Order: sequence, then C-alpha cells, then structure tokens
Amino acid sequence: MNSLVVAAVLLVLLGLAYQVGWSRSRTVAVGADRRLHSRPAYHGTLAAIWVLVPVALVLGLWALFGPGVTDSYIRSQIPADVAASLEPAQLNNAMARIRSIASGYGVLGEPQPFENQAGQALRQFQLISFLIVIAAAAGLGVLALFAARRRITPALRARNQVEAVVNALLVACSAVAILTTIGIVVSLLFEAIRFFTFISPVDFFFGTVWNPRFSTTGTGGEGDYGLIPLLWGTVMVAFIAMFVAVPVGLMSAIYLSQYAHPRLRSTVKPIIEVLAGIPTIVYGFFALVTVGPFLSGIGNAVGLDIRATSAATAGLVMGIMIIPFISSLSDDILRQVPKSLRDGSLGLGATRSETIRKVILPAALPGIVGAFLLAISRAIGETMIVVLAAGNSPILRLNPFEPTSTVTVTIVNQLTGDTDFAGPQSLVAFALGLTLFAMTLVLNVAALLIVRRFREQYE
Amino acid sequence: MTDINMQQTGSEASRKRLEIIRASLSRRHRAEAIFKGLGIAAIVLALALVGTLFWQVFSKGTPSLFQSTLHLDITFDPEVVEVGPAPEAGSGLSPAEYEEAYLDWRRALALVNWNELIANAIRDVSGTEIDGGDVRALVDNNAGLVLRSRFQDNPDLLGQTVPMDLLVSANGDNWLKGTIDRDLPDERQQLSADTRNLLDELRADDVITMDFAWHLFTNVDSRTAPASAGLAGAFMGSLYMMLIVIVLAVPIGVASAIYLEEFAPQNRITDLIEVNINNLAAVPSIVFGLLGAAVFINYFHLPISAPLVGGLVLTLMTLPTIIIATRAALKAVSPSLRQAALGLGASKTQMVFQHVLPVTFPSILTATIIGVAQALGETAPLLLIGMNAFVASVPASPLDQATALPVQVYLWQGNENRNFFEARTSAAIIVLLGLMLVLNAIAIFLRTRLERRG
Amino acid sequence: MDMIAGRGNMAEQNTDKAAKVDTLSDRRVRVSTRDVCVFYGEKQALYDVSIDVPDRAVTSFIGPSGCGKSTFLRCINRMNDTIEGARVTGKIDLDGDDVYDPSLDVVELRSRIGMVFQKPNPFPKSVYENIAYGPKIHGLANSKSDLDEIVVSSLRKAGLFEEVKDRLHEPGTGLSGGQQQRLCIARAIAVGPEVILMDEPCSALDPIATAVIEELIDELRENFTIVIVTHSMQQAARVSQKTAFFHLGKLIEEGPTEQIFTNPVHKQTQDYIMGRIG
Amino acid sequence: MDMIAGRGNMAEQNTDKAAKVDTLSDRRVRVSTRDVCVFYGEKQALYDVSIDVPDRAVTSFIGPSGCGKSTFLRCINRMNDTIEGARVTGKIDLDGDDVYDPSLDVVELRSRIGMVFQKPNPFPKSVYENIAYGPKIHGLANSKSDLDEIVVSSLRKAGLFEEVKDRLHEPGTGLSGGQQQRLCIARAIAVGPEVILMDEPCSALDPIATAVIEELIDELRENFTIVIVTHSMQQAARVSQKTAFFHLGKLIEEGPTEQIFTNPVHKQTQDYIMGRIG
Amino acid sequence: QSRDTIQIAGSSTVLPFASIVAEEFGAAYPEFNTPVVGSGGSSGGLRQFCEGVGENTIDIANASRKMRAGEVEACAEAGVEDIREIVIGYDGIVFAVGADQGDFALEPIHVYKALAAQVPQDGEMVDNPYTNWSEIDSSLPDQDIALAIPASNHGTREVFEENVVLPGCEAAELPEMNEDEMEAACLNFRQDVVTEIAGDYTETLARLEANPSTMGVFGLSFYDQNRDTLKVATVSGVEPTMDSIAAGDYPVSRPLQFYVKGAHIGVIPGLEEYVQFFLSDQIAGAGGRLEEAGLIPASEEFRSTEVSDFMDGTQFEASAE
Ligand SMILES: Nc1ncnc2c1ncn2[C@@H]1O[C@H](COP(=O)(O)OP(=O)(O)OP(=O)(O)O)[C@@H](O)[C@H]1O
Ligand SMILES: Nc1ncnc2c1ncn2[C@@H]1O[C@H](COP(=O)(O)OP(=O)(O)OP(=O)(O)O)[C@@H](O)[C@H]1O
Ligand SMILES: [Mg+2]
Ligand SMILES: [Mg+2]
Repeated sequence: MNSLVVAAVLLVLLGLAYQVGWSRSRTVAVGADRRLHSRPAYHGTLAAIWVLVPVALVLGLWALFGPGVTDSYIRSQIPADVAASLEPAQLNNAMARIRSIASGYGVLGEPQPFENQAGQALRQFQLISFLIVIAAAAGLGVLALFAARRRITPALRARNQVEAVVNALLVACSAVAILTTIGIVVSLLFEAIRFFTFISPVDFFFGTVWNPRFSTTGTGGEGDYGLIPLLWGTVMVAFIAMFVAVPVGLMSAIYLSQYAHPRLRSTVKPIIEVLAGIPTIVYGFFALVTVGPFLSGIGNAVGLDIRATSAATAGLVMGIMIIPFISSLSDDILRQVPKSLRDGSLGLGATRSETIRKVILPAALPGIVGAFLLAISRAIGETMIVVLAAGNSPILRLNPFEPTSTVTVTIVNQLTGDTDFAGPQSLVAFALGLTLFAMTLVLNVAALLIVRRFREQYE
Repeated sequence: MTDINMQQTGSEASRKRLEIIRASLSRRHRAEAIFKGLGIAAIVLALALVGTLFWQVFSKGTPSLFQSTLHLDITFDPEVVEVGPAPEAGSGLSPAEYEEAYLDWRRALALVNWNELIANAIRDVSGTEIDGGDVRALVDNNAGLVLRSRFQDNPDLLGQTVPMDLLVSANGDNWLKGTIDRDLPDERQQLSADTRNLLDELRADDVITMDFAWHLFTNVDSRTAPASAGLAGAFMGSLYMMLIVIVLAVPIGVASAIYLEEFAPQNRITDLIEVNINNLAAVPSIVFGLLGAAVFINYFHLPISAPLVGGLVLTLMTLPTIIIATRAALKAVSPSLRQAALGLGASKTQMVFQHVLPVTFPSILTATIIGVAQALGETAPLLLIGMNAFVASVPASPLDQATALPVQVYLWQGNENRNFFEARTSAAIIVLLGLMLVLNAIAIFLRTRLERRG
Repeated sequence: MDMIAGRGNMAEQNTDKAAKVDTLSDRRVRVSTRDVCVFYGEKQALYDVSIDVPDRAVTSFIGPSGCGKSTFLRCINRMNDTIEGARVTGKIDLDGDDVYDPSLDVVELRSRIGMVFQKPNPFPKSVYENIAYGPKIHGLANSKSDLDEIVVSSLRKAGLFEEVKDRLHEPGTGLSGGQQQRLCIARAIAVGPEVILMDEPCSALDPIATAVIEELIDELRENFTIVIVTHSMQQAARVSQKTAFFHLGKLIEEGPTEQIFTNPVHKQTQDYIMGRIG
Repeated sequence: MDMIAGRGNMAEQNTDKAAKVDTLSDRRVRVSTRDVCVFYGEKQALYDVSIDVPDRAVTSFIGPSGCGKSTFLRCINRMNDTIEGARVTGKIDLDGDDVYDPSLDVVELRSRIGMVFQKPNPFPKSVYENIAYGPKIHGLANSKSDLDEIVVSSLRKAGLFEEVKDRLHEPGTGLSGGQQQRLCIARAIAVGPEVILMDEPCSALDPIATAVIEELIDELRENFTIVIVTHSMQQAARVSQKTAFFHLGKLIEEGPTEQIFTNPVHKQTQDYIMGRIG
Repeated sequence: QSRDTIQIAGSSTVLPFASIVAEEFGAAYPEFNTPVVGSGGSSGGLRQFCEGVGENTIDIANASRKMRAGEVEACAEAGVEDIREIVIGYDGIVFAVGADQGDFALEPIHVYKALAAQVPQDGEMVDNPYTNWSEIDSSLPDQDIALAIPASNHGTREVFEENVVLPGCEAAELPEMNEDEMEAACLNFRQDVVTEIAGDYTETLARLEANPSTMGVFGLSFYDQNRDTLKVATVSGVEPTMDSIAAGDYPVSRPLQFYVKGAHIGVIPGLEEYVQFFLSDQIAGAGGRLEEAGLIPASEEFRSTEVSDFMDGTQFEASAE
C-alpha cells in the first residue's frame, strides 16, 4: 500500500515536471530570435531528472534508516522494566507483536496493556512519519521543479545535459563488469589468504599429493594439499576434450563454411548448435549413464581396463559439449577470411582442399587458435560433467582410463563435503578458485592478443 | 585434350608443363575427395552425437512420463474422518482468531488416518484384507495428503464416495514396469510377495493403469513420497531466475555494450574493460558461485537458496555474453546508417538510440535468449549458494527458497532409489531439454530471419 | 573526328548552363576555407586547401582516387569529427561564422549543411519517417500537418513524390537505387539546409538513375548551394559551374568548370583531363 | 582547344603501340566465345556474348558499372563455378577446346588461364611463398633450386625483383598497394599460364602505381594473351589493342582499340566514350 | 516481517531423513511452512550456521559428524553462542559387493590388508602384495581386490578409518614405530585398487556396476533401497541390520545429529515443534518413518533426554581434542 502511494506520488511528480519543462520551454521560445536550442521533450526530461534526484534521495534515506528509526521508537514504547526483564529473543517477539497490533491484524491471546498502548502509538508514529517523508519528498521535488523551471531558457542545452545523464548511466552499467571482477578477486583472495596461513603456498602449488584429512583422525595433521594432481587431471581432461572436439569441430566448420550448400548449412548448423544449449548437467548424466558403461564395455571387449568413470569418459563427453563452440567460432572466423584470398588461390588452379589447407586455414589460424584457447578455458572451467563422470580421484596418474579429478570438482567437493569449514579442508576451495581464475585469465589474454594480431593482418 | 591440340599450342615448355600438372591431377583430386569426406564425416559424427544423446535421454525418460495410477472409489467415512465442521470466516472472529480456529480444524484433519480410507477402498475392489502398513507399500505416501487436501477444500464430502486417482508407490511402480528384476528372490525384493501379487492383480483388473504423469509438472519435490515428486518448485525457481536475468542482464548488458562500442574513448581503460569482459565470459561458472556466496550471501546478507541470489549470480555470468554479442551487433551496423543520422544533425545519442539500436534489436534478442538459455542450464554455481536444497513448496517470490531445474536433476540423479529415479531424472532432463530447445529454436528462428533480411 | 565534335558538344552544353546563372564571380561566397589541413593520425591527407564555394551554384571536386576529395567535403560539415583520429586545422567559414568555433553546436551546423552519401542510405523505416526524422529532431514542425507538408514538399523538390505517393508508409529500403538516392536528397532537403554536400551521389547508380539525379541537382541549385564530389569528369562537366581539381591531397586548380575543362592552367590538371593519369 | 589536341595525342599513342604488333586480324585466336549467357539465379547478367581474344595482345573490356564485364571475364577460366547460383550457357573455347566440357579439369584450366583481381590479394605469407605456392601445388618444381629460379624469374617478369629482393621472406601483405598487385601478377605468371585475365587491376591503386602496372602489362603481352577489364576508358585506350564495349549485359561493339575510340559504330558506344552515359 | 520457514542445511547423509521429517512436519502442522532442507555437506551447513544470528542465517545444521572446537569458536566469533545438539539416530556403514558376487565375511584386518599401501611381513613393512581376497584369507572368495571407499570430504571416511582400518591395523601387528609413523602407516592406502569416491553412493554403485568385482562402502539405507543389486558383507561376523546396529553389535556405525541455533528459538516459528516432532516415536522411534528410510533409531530414553536437554537449553560443547 505504502509503496504504491510512494510510487504514485513519484510518478505524478515526474509527469508534472516533464509537462512543466515541456510547456515552459515552448513559452520561452516565442519570439523571432528565440529558437530553442533543444526540443521541448528534452527540457521536459531534464526537469523530470531534476525532480527525481532529490525525491529519490529522500526516499532512499528513509528506506535505509527508516526501519532503524521505527525499531528504536518501538523499543522506547516498551516500558523500561518490561524491556529489562525480556531476553533479546523475547524482546524481538514482543516487538513483532506490537507491529502486528499496529497493523490491525491482531495477535493471538490477550495482548498485554503495554503492548496495546505501544501498538496504538506505533500506528500513529507510522502514519506521521510516513506523511512527513512523503511531504518532504514531494516538497523537495516541487522546489527542485521550480528551480528547474527557472533555468529554462531557449539557450539552455537541455539535450546535452540529458545526454550527459544518459552517458553517466551507461558508464555506470559498464562498471558492473569491472565490479564483478573485483568482487571475484577480493572474495577469493581473502579466504585464500586464510588458507595459506595453514598451508604454505609452496606446498600448495608444487605439492604432488592431494590428500586432505579430517583433523581428528590420523596424526591430527592437516593432510596434503598438492595442487599438481588436480591440475594434471584438469589438463588431461581438457586435453582429451580438445582431442575430440578440435578435429570434429574444425572439420565441420570447414565443411559448413567452404563446401556446404547454404541450405544444408542453415539446417545443420543449428542442429550442431543444439549441443551448445544442452545444460552441462545433462552431459554429466549422459556420461555417467551411457558413455561410461559403453566405454568400459569396449574396454572389456578389447581386453583393456577402462573405468566407467574416468578422465577419458569426462573428456570425451566434454569434447562433445565443446564441438559446437569450436565449430561455430571457427565457422565465423573462416567466413571472415576475405573471399579474395580464396579466389586468388582457386584462380591459380588450386583445388578446394589445397586452398583451404594452404591458404584459408593459415590465414585464419590465429583466430582459430584464439577460439581453441577460449574452448580450453571452457573445458578447464567445466564442472558438472567432471563431477559426475571423472571418478573424482585426485591422484597423479598418466592413464586416461583411470579416474581423475579436477580443480572445479574439488572446489565443489571441499565446499559441500563434511570437512571442517574453518580449516584448510574447505578454505582450500578458495585458493583453488583463485588458481582457476588466474588460469583462465592467462588463457584469455593470450587468446585476445592472438586474435588482435589476426585482426591487424587483413586491415 | 588431345595431342593434336597440344601441337597447336606449339610451345614445348607449355606442353611439358601441362604434362607435369596432369600427372598429379588424380592424386590431387583424391586428396580433395578425402578431405571433403573428412568434413562430411565430422558433420555426420556431430549429428550422430546429437541424435544419440537425445535418443538416450528420451528412451530412458519416457517410461517415467507414465506412472502406475490406482483408480479407487474413496468413501469419506465419517467413522474414520472424525472432525467437526470447518470454521467460517467473518462470524464475529477477528482475522487472528479465525486463523487460529481454522488451524485447529486443520490440525484435527492431520490426525485422521486417511490410509484407512484407502485400505477400505482397496478391499472393496480386490476383496483382499489389507492394513495401513500394506497401504504404504502399495500406494504412494502422498496419497493420504491428497485425500486430506481434497477434503479440506470441500468438507461437504463427508460421507460421500468419490472416484480418485492415486499414485502407486515408487517400488510398486518399479515392480509393475519391470525395472526391478521380477525373478529375484524375496529377500532382495523391496516389496513383500503379497503386495506384489496384489499389484499384479489390480493391474490385471485395470484398477491400476499407466497414466501420463501430470503430477511431474504440477507437484513439488518429495522425499517421503518419491512417486509423486514433481518439478513445479524447481520450475518456478528457474523461472524467477530467468526473469531476474532478463530484467537485469539485458538492460545493463546492452547499456555497457553501447557505452563501450559507441561512446567510450579508445584508451587504456576501455582496453582494460574489454579484456576484463572477455575474461569474465570465460571465467568458470563455479567461480561465480564462490563470488555469489561471498558477496550476496555473506556480505549483503541476502537469503540462502533464494532465486534472487541465483538470479544475480547468473546475471553476472550472462552479462559478458550479452555485452559481447551486442557489441558485435553494433559493430556490424553499417557506417552509412550512422553517417545518415549524423549528417542530418542527429546527436550521437540520438543516432545510437533512434537508429543503430533498433536495427540491432534482433541480434540482441537472439543473444539474450541464448544467454538466458545458458543461464537456465547452469548448475555448478547454484550448488555453492545453497540452491541444492530440498524444497517442498513452490516459491511464491524470488526471495523464497527454491531449487532450479538443473539442480533438481542433480539431486534426483543421486537419489538412493535408483530404479525409480534414474528414469525420473531422465524425465526431468526431457523437460529441461524441451525448454532449452524451445529457447534455442526461437533464437535460431530470429537469427535466420535476420540473416535473410540482412 | 567524331570524338572532337562530342567534346565540343559538351563544352557547348556547359555554356548553355552557365547562361542560366550570372558569372560565378558575382555570386556571394557561402563557404570559404583557408589553409585547411587534415590529418588521419600521423598521416596528412589534405594540404592547405583554400577555396570559396559560391551561393546557388554547383561546385564539383574532382581528382583521382584517394586524393582527399571526400575528406575535404567532410570537413565542411564537420563529419570528420566522427572519425577516430581525424584532425583538422585551418579555417572554414559558413556565411562568415567559423565552423570549428568550439561554441558552435555541430547539430545546428549539420542542420544547415546537409549531406548526401555515395551509397544511398535510407533509414530502415518508412519513406515518410525517413523524411520526417530530421524535421522532428530539429523541432521544425509544430503539428502533424506541418510535418506532412514538409514531407510532401521535400519529396516534390526531389522529384520523387509522384513515384512514391502511394507508398509513403512502406519501407524506404524497398525503393530502387535511384529512388533511394532521391529519398536521401529529399531527406536532406527536409531540414531546410543552406548547403548540400554530395559525395559521389551517383556512383552506385545505373546510367538512367544517374541522369535523373543530375537533372535534379541542376534544379536544386536554384535554391541551394551544392558541393559535389565525383569521380567522373563527365559528370562534373555536366552538372557543375565551378570545379576544383585535387591531386595527392593538394588543391591543384579551381575555377569555372568551362575553363578547367577547356583551358586548364596546370599540367597535372591537363594530364588528368586528358586521361593521362587516374 | 587544348582538349582536342589532347585527345588527338592519345589516338597517336595508340597508333604507336599498334605498330609494335602486326594487325590484330593476323593473330591467332586464343579464346573464342559464342553466345555466352550468364544467369545469377533467375537474373540474366549476360546476353549472347560472342567475341574472339587474339594471342599475345591486350584485349580490354569496358562499359558502365554492372554491365557484366567481370562476369564475362570470370566465365573464361570458370571462376563463376565458385559463385553460388551462377549458370553459364553458350560455348567458350581455349585453343579450340571447350572450356565447359565436363571431362575438362578446371584445375588444369586455371593453371592455363591465370587471373589477377581488382584488389591486390596476396596470401598472408612471405613474398617467396606467395609466388612459390602455384608451382608447388602443381608440382612444377622438382627441387628447391628449381623453385628459387621460378620465383626469381616471375618476380623479374613482374618488374618487382629489384624492389623486394631483400624482403623475399617478409610477408607479402607488408608491401605497398602497387607492389602487392605486381606480386599478384608475378604469382599468376609463376604457374606459366597462357592467358592472363585481369579484373580492374589498378582500381585500388594510386596514379603512380597504376602507371607502373600499365607499363608492365604492355611488356607482358609479348609472352602472354591478356584480357583486362577496366572502368577507365583512358586506361583501355592506353594499354589495349582490342576493345570490347559492354552495356547492360550485352556486348555492344568490339574492335581494334583505335577504331572503337575514334570511330565507334554504335550510338551507345559513342555516348559512353563522349561521357554522356556512365 | 521475520522469516517464517525453518531453514536447514548440511550433511547429505542426514538430508534424506531431514527432508522426510520436513515434509511430514509440514503435513502435520498446518500452521508452519514446510522447512527447507539444503544440502551442502556438514561443512557447508555448519559454515552457514556459524555465519551469525538473524533471519538470513540458517536455524539448523545437519551433520554426520560432531562439530569441531574450531568451528564452535568461529561460531562464537560470529555471535552464535547458544548451540544445541540433537542426536537423531545412527547410520550404519556397510560393505557391499554386486549381488552375484561371492559372500564376504570380513574382519577389519582383511580390509586393512586389502587397502594398505604397505603391510607387515616378517616384521618388515613391504609393498602390499595382495591382489586377490583369497590371498589375504582363504575364507574369503576368490575375487580380485578392488575397493571403492568414500573420499576424505565425506564424514563416512572418518568412521571407516576409525572403526575399521585402525583396528585392522592394530590386529596386523605392525613392527615397532612411534605413534605418528604408526598412524601414517595405517592410513596410507594404495592407489591401484582403492578408489576414493567424492560423490554420493550412486557413484559408488555406478563403480560397482562398471567393475563387478569392486567392493563398495555404503550407508545402510542406501543398501536397503538397492537390495536387488547389492549383497552385503558381515563384519567381525555380524550382519549389518537395523537390530544389530541398534544393539551396538555391528562395529561400523556413527551417530547423526543436527545443531539448533538457540537464538532463533521463539523467533522462527515452529523450531521447537520441529525438534520435538523429529524425535517423536512416530518419526525417529523404532518402526517410525525414519527407520523405514534406513535410519537406525536411538532408544526411547535417549531420545527423551535429548528433547528435554534441548528444551532446557543445554548447550553443546565441543569435546577437547
Ligand atoms: N578514416 C581514415 N583513416 C585514415 N586514413 C584515411 C581515412 N579516410 C581516408 N583516409 C586516407 O585519406 C586519403 C584521402 O581519402 P579520401 O577518402 O578523402 O579520398 P577520395 O578523394 O574521396 O577518394 P575516392 O575517390 O576513392 O573516394 C586517402 O589516402 C585515404 O587512404
Ligand atoms: N554473385 C552475384 N550474384 C548475383 N548477381 C550478381 C553477382 N555478381 C554480379 N551480379 C550482377 O550481375 C551484373 C553484372 O555484374 P558484374 O560484376 O559482372 O559487372 P561489372 O561490369 O564488372 O561492374 P563493375 O564495373 O561495377 O565491376 C550486375 O547487375 C550485378 O548486380
Ligand atoms: Mg571519396
Ligand atoms: Mg567488375
């Protein structure tokens, strides 16, 4: 209700301001040499902005401090002796009851007299404070409107000012992306530093054993937190994924961009891109239920010991996931290679495949490598497939048919396990997150640099 | 070409040259064919993979889209349902008092032994004498609640007999569908021999039929009554998150793209922002989960397991996608359109908002849909902000606790009743995939229309 | 030789046209530039160009590709401002007001100096909206009927009204190339500019559409000051009264069209016109 | 008038050049086309073009933009095959062999008919690799030294060797525009073609680079049959011995350059040359 | 307006039980909303629990292990001082193989010998030579050794080590060494045949299906639901059943518990009722809903003491280590 009133008041004020700005600008514009610099609509908008700022300020302040003020008012209404006799929780309860009485809803049981009294007082207080706030906001708004109105002259650069406001809003929006990065780094760094008070960075970054322990069992030690096995698992899975995705993705991109009839292209491309839209959890399930047993069945048939959940399973399925990523990006890049290069080569009597292999691919190579790097960073960051399909075995092993574990999975496991949350067992997740962030950052900067150089080549 | 022609060409060098070229032609054409074949093979493989994946999911999931349903005539026997009349609103009660009285009545309802009604009904159709325990093995635990809420909505049913559809328990469903080996010895079966026989009998009499599992879409998750577990809660959770992503990510993303592409001066800072955004697009989603937990929950004290937080995290994740796509779209707008506007005396802001932006609208829309679809399928970050919760209610607002569809898939695939939940998980995946496909289809439709026009 | 006769014809045509106007030197100078240099980053694209553009006449800029014709044209209504890294020095006056005066509003400037581009670039809106856009943003119409009037009269002036009067609310991009270009001219006229700059307005058009536009330009000069860049000497000869020849960023020679084509002073101009360079 | 003298000069120059070769009619016909029509989808771009291209001479195609010059050029070495939806009917012979014979291998055909494009398009490889590319794929060099020799001689023929001999292993894209175009010509020569097709090879170049290329073309015709498309009549007059004029997809007139420019038979040709259309 | 839904998070072992109780609670008490039960592991649950007091923190943390002293400290720092522990029953941990495999009668020492990296032989520690169970003890089936045990992020792992491996290690009579070395030797597993499972039991089951000779470690309730595919091993001659575990005969079990935030009692509606309901006979008692779901019930008097301690406000104190 209240917020409806506030919104209505605000809307009316803004509408009024717009109207005033609009008509005022037209009035002052009468006369030969008094052409308006800006259209009346801009004057209207500018006036509305002038009004909006102080009103929003007042309402914002009230939203921020209002509840606190009300609380302390209620507390002041509870007799001191009663208040002293109440536990904090009971006090809260009493305050809630008072609020409930004030709202007219009523409470169960017989309210105590002081509650009734306080309820009535609160009711009045709420009404008055609400009126005051509304009045203050509206008053300030009207004042601002007058000020704005007086500023309106034909020469007023209302458009430029409105555009400056718009520009500021745009800048604010771009800042969100930066804040996100800062947020990530700060929130990870903080906890990671706490982790490093338990475990030295050297042991973390160069350790080859991952075996965190419960602090109560064993020797009471913390266990081993070597990053290398996790990193190795990550790299191995990502490598297998690329091993699957690169040939298939690249060859499909080549076929689609260089050979396929447009009609074929426009049907096949979306179908392959469907793979990109499938949630990773679905891939994980697919890996766990279908691909894993299938691989291990093949293994049995050829006499190879292939685990159902293994680096190979996870990598294979992740590769399938990445295919559309690579084929889409590569397709775009291949199509960006100027047609004149292709014509140049064909005109010399090269066959299509020669043209593709010797001219188009080399020309597109930097861009494609950039795409690969992005794909790798995606593979590295992928979680759910590995959670379900890699077997979660953080041991340094070369055999891809053995289970393995990755950084992302370990983050999930350590944060959602039964370990001591104040100890290194779960804090390590943040150090791992930071490592992951740094890895993708490096990959991305590399990709960016490569892609930039590529862009320069044609221009 | 013939040799006579060769001679006409005259030049000896030219002839020799042609011979050399001809000698290698068949090899070159073979290489060409192989290369092209590889391309086709890659496409076929990719398509086959799409096919396999869908076939797998659908063949596993379709059975659980149908569930054994028991059709019974339930008599609300006043001897079993011993409760007074429901209180009425108004009638001199304050709202608080009415609520209290109504609660009392509902408490009384909760104490009724609803299973006895079911036992009676089963006895009536099969002639078998069964007790409450058998009912629980036979019928989903939810059945009692279904009766109760039916009665609560309509207290006049007292004494009447109504036909009702009740779900068979998960184990019963397994037995009837044969997902559990029917030849296994007794001690390895979940159900007693009597119950199994009764089930077969009821199935043969068509008292139990395989019906479409509508409740999968209308019910919330359930642990006590696995057979009645549904996706409604998760669906709403996902819906709220999607709305938040759309409401926040699109305007912010488009605005920053506009700023970076159209207004920002080319300098170190914008370079930095660009690197930063490209990087954010590739930052593992799990890291966003860590961020969400640290910032939104620990620092801003937003509620745990709430779609609001999930939506915010997904918004941050989707932003770079939208920014990058929008920038590409803006970049693609032909300079001549910009010149036309500027040449007429439009300001830069007018040019961008009145001409450039409308033209890029379809691409922005496409990018948005794809970004939102990705966000919808995201699981990992949600695990870290408490959305992997068991929530037995449909969230009424984005501040209420909820799960999301992919998280529900994750939770279900880990359920201990594997015989039942493996198919259930696939059914949930079908729903999720269906949503994805619809979203992607819309995006592709828009894009092809756009490409045709452009 | 026939050819010689042909050339002769052309020269005669020019004289015909020139008869319509008084001698150029009588005309008021609308735009005057002094020592204009333009740099793209490090690279200098124009060197000290000084020229006067006479009122109500067509001035054409010719010269081989890359000589800076477009660059100079864009200086006049400050479209170079929109190019990253472009820098202009020197002085350009419109009716005696410095165009590069910081206190001058480019929006106003561009409403006074309209522009038509090489490739027809109608907005992807209806024909009506295309023309109404300029008057709207500049607040030139107080009512719908005002606007209607502006639209119709602009279309008429551009000789397009009869062809599109039934399709005013269909997309402007659906017109033929020549119609689109006339639409763009109508759009420029609708704002009521004093000067119209045209950068190779016919280069994307077929010969027939080109002829229509050239005729239009000839009519427009009764009311507007027109500057046209063209890569076709023939076109310059056909439509303009004053011609300026650019080469490698320098203004080599300027003068009445007739004189430039029949009796150029500089060797380079002569070479260009004779087809020895370019 | 000076102009007339200028024109006269040009005609004289042509006569000079023509003196170098015997009369065109003596020359063997290298490429002959009969009733060639080209369709892009539904749209017909060329109508029944029949023309003979003489050996060791430069034949130029001129005509207004969009008249089908490039389309026709691309027919000769079947580059139109690479354009989606393009369809060619009629007959084109190279030394009497049907170019569109299904049993003919286009790879071989294109090794015999080289092509140079409007915009220089060197591969993003080194200068050396650019030229070695053709001989390598066709297996024309048995050893590194063979290849070196081909590269050097092609560069020499293209008049580029002196300028780039120290930069053979730097990227070809780093050369200036004119050098790039000569690199493309050298690349085409390296395969040892009999015919070289050039589609507006100078349109992206500045006047000085253009002059160098024109000189090169003049030299090349001693060894190759050259067909050149140009939008500049002057260029056609300067470099070619035979000229064909296209208009709206039809071959209007063909003949010795001198005749076309001084004494065209058709009214349209005359109009075009006089600058009345285009 | 304060929050009116009880918010629970924590151990995934307790999750199924807590969810059942939450649902039943919602059904039985119309005035309260159905509590929300998050999973996230004991660690994640306690982390949220110890974030502080107030609406946006959880009320109850489920745990499959006791809270640690460090965690209690962290809690206190954040203002969570009144913590009440409720033990709800026991979880049995069983060894199971595929249903068509041989019968196992395990002793702790068998398990130790199967998975230790080094075993004593003639008073020396040597690399584990066993590849087949029958090599360890002739009474065991002739089957390759392969074990899927919970990874160290699981509370089960701790129980497994304390109740099976360490006793087995002791029985194996390792050569003289100091205590630290001893523990290290006992808990150092070989990696070729031992797979650590960081996920849930479905993953262990998947491992069994892929490699049928694998022996897996499961919770009793999970085994119970999958009797069609699993066969359980006896430990020290005792078969794991509800009864044998409740009676304390079966050696591998652990208590499950949850922690309630005292400060939220009376603020979040239904908190007290939830606790009482949880420990009531029909839920956590013998024959109650949770026993059906696989929780091993605690005795009646134990439960009533838990409830009365809770109502009296007895606060949890971490055992000193
Ligand atoms: N945006 C730009 N950045 C850098 N250099 C530019 C830019 N625009 C033009 N130039 C350069 O400035 C010079 C003059 O270019 P301009 O476009 O003015 O030539 P023009 O005479 O209009 O040629 P054309 O007949 O081809 O249109 C050229 O060398 C060109 O490369
Ligand atoms: N790939 C294509 N698809 C469809 N139509 C085409 C294609 N290429 C050219 N055309 C059309 O065929 C006609 C002839 O084009 P062509 O490029 O041969 O002309 P041109 O004489 O070379 O012109 P210009 O001097 O502009 O290069 C034109 O109308 C053109 O629009
Ligand atoms: Mg230009
Ligand atoms: Mg062409």
